[in-house]
Amino acid sequence: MEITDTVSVMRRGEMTATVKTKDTSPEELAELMVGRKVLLDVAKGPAQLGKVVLEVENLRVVDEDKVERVKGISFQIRAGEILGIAGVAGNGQSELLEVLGGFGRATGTVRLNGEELDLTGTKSDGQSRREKGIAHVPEDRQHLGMIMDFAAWENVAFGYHNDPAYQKNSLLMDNDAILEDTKGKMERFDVRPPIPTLAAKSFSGGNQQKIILAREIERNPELLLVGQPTRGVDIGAIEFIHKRIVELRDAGKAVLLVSVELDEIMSLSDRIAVMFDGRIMGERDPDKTNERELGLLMAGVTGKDAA
Amino acid sequence: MDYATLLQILDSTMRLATPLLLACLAGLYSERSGIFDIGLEGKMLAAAMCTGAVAALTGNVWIGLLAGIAGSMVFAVIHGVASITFRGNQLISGVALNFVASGITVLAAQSLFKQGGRTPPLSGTARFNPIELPFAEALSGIPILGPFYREVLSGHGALVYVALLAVPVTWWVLYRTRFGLRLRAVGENPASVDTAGISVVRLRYTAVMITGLLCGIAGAYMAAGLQAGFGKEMTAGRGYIALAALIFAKWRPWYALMATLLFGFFQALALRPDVIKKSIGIDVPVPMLDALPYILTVVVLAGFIGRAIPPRAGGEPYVKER
Amino acid sequence: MSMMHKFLGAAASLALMSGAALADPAIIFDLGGKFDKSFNEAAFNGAEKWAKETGGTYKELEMQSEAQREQALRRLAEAGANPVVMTGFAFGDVLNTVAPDFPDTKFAIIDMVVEQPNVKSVVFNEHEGSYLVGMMAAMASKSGTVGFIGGMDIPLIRKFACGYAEGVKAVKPDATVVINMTGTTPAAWNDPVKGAELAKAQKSQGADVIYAAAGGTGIGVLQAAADEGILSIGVDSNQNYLHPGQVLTSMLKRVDNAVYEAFKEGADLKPGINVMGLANDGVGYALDDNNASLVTDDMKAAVDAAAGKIKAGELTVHDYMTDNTCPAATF
Amino acid sequence: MTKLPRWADVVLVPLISLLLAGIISALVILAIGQSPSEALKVMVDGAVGSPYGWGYTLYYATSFIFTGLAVTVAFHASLFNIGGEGQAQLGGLGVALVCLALPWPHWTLALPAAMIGGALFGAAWAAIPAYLQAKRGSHIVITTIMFNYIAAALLIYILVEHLRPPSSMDPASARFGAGTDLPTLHEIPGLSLIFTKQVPANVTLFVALLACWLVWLLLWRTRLGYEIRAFGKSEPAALYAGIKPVRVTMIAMLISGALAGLMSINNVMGESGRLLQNSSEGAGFIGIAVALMGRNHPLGVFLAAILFGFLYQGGAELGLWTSIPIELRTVVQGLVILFTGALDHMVRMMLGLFFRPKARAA
Repeated sequence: MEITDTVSVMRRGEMTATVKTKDTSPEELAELMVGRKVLLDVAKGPAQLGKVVLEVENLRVVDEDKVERVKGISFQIRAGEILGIAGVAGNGQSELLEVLGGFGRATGTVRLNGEELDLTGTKSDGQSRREKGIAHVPEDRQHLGMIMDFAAWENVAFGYHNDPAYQKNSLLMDNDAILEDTKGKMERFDVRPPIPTLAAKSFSGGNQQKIILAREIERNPELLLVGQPTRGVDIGAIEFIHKRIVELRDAGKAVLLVSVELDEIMSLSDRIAVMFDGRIMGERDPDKTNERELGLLMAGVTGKDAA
Repeated sequence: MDYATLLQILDSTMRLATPLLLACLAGLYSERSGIFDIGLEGKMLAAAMCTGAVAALTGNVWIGLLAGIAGSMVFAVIHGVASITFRGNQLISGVALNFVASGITVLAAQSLFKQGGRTPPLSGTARFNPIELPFAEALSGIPILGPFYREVLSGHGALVYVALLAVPVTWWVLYRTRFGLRLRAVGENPASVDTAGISVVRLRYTAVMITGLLCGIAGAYMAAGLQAGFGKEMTAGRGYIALAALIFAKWRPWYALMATLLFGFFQALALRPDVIKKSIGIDVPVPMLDALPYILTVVVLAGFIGRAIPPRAGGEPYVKER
Repeated sequence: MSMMHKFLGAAASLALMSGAALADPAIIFDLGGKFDKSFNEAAFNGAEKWAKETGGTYKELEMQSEAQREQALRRLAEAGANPVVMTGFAFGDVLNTVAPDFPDTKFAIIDMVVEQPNVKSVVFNEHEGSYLVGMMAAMASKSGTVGFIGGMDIPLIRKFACGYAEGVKAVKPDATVVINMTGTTPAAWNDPVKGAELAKAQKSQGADVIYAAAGGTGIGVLQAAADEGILSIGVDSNQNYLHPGQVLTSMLKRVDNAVYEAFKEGADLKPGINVMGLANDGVGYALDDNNASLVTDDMKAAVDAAAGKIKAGELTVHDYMTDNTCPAATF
Repeated sequence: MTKLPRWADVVLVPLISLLLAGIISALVILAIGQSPSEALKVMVDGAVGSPYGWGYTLYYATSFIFTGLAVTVAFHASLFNIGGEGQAQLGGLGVALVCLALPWPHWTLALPAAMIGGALFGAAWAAIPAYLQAKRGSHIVITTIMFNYIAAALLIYILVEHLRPPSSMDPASARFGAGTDLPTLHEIPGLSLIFTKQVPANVTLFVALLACWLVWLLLWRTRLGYEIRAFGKSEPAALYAGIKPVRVTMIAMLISGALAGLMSINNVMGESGRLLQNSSEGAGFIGIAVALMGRNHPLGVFLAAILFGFLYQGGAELGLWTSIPIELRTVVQGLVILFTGALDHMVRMMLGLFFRPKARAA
């Protein structure tokens, strides 16, 4: 916006509008891009809290280089609640998400609906987590969340390729079933272009993310782990993705949201935990805090220090 | 085993270890710069053919040596183009060039000399003749060391000493020069070298060319030192043994000397099953001795005797971040 | 159908061979190749001699690997070559299965007996020739130690070694014969590096005359012996010229004659076993300008006398392959 | 990297690579003073000009299908198995042991048993490099190279010391019983009308075709194949999806080794009828060229194997009827590997020059 004189907006493969930069505003551009007025704030009602879904106690993660990344954290998430983890990138949020999602080793206790999860053994993998009802939208979708050379339909089965619905018999997979399923998911999540056989790398970032979200959310998981849901995603998709996450929470599921976008954390979360240097510095109610306070926590300054 | 027999076997060891040592050091430069090179075998073979052919035609072994180096260099450059410029798969490129070398050397030698893919036998000035080191006779009176000096160290072709000299030179280049520092860095973390404003491409090409040079000397020694002429597939897997030695040596020059001497010793020992039988009383099958370098390398690779960690960026083409 | 096919096949072959008429003889050289300066080269020389004398042409093929033998044989027979001559015992097994498939083609195999109605087997009394060069080695040796370097460790090569050792002991009963084999696979026929190293090892054990019966490997033996300033003995072909004045003699195995004869007989090749020994000039020792200075009159007289006795049946040299034992040497 | 239409990537890139290899080979032939067109004519006549030629071309192709598939399966798991040669030789040992173990009454019984023997031995020879790669991170390329040499030494030892019949001089096993003779194409009803004479191509060809189909099913229709491909594309992503790297590495290499080992029913059982030294004759290495040329797809592998069968039989004919050494085929093989495997970016860039203007115009 600072360097252009005119801005053209493309939507669904067509040039839809061209405006003078000085005559427009970000809001107007956003509106032009998605074709309707963007909700600047996420519309969500008050949380209907249920039982405790996820309990984490004294979780510690040591990485391959023997550096302790997560230094003994504890928290809970209830059904119908979005817990947002705020923090500057590299303070242990990624490791937390990955360990809960089933890769990497950790010590401590993690319980899902009261049942303890394996953090070190053979059941500590993505497959076992999914079987237990934990869905995971990873932070780095191009690197972890999908196989870029695989077609969209193959990515829809990614991680769920053992699902009985995707099998023809005990030997062969039912590719037609997956294709059919993908078509539905693409429609419901408004993936463009809605071509299941297109390679993942041919989709835009936002549409890639929608494919992943469709895959994970439509499983109706007990707990959704979601990292950087809207990083590198176009503005129309952001709104859509946020809406879907809130819908899941309203359906009585627990959501653990990790994001470095403070705006996103503030508007989506029911509760915010701030991580710094592998520890949780504090929890805040999004309605009763502000960016300054969170920013200080993210820098490792607790309320007491500030005072 | 009596001392005379041991000396004879060690004397063989020196000769048999020389091409291994040269090829091993050759591989060291390339792999330290982050370019895997399975093609040592092919480069040696090409060099052996060029040396054999040119030495036979000119009667001058030194011109033959230059031709051998040139032949090896051609293959080194193709490997460089494939793996550096076009960022191709270095392993596949190496494998491919070995096949090309294996075939084309026979074609060339056959069309030049029509002797079934051999070059004519070399003699006189067309070969590397033994050099007597000074005082070899005078010192031979000294017990143990005297005969060792005369029998084992003295009396080899010039390239044996070139190979031995290449070890400290390589060590010095690698650890005491700026080029060596950069070379090691580019094999570990090319991005940091690039950030420092040094051309990754040029460094890697330089390394690959040094590899070509050393493989050229190794091949020339095969054709005009160890043997008297080029014969089909005459390197007989020595390029791969050198590769094994390189892993065994954990990509270090002095270790490379020891590894190649060890493997050369196995080769020398494999020639004398009678000696083995006499000294340890067991009839060790010769194939077992032939396979020993490979078995040992697998053991090292498996991490049972120390860990062999290759240069971190090895095998990865460097793509400049934009 | 068969007739028809044969006709078509013949037409195709004609078109293909561009000039080479059918029923040309063919020769297949064993691993090591026709320029091994030894066994195969002797066969090659025989073929060339025939070609020069008759102005005829022949097909030739060099083996590249063990597994190709059958294809090579079949291809030549299929193309109409007749007779097909092959050098080396290793063809024996394959020939046994191929010969019955081509009853109209004649085959000749050297160094092996194959009992088929269309196969001529040529074997040599190498032990007799080796005995003669063994005598010469013993007489030329100053140290009383002589060496033998064989190619592949098989009974055939032990036959060479045994005859050689007997010849040595006949002259010097207390002489030492150092025996080494290059390997256990056909690669042993073509490993000059190993040959050279073995020769150097034998020299360090005191040997000053070394007999190489090792095909292409022998080139390395002769080279190393010349480098080290000791004498060597060549095999099969006359190898005296390789290092004039440094090759004592060569044990001639007239493979060239065998090939020449087979080619000359052509399609009328007589099947059966043909044993070539001293008596019918199948084996012998080489004497020419290159080694004239090395072979003394005494040597020549002694060897010729022994040869006469063997021919006359007064002296029998032990053949290792008859009972797999050797009175004069241990393996 | 230049982006090409899919068909260009699948069809044109290998064809251009082949063309480049052909041009360079032609130059080589010219350089040694021979005529490339004459050479090609001899190759075509010798390899596909008669049922006899086809008999050999298909025989070689059969072997190359197996080794090509072996390399393909490993490639999909991002493992470069250079050990096909050693695995094929060990497979040969397995086949030979099975064939020699019992007086087999009929080939229909001997074949399945020999297939199991060959596959098991081939897989076993791949197992150690696979384990070292999966568990200890030893580079599979280096370990499989080492295992090729160890296999050669082991086989020489076993042939010379144990399998060689007492009276025999060559390092080869005894001949297998008549009950293990596989029918050649000449003996198969229907085909015998075409192949009127003994040819080495045998029923193994049909096993190879079946293997193509099974490998295709495995890779694109089973969960295991899905996991292999996903793992090969991205190890971290595979981990995210709960795919176990050790398991996939092991299984992919075991299948690869088994396929390479299976090749031996063609040459050891079908052709020579005994185990020879170096029975695989480099087919394990040709598998690399075949897999690269065939774009790692069983159909492509099949076509590339026929092509290399042609090259091998044609090359043998060259060695027979012209003064061009048989080694020419090694050169072509190397060049094909070089262009399809290492210089494919260059080939793509060349092709990209043709495709870019069109794309811009559209």
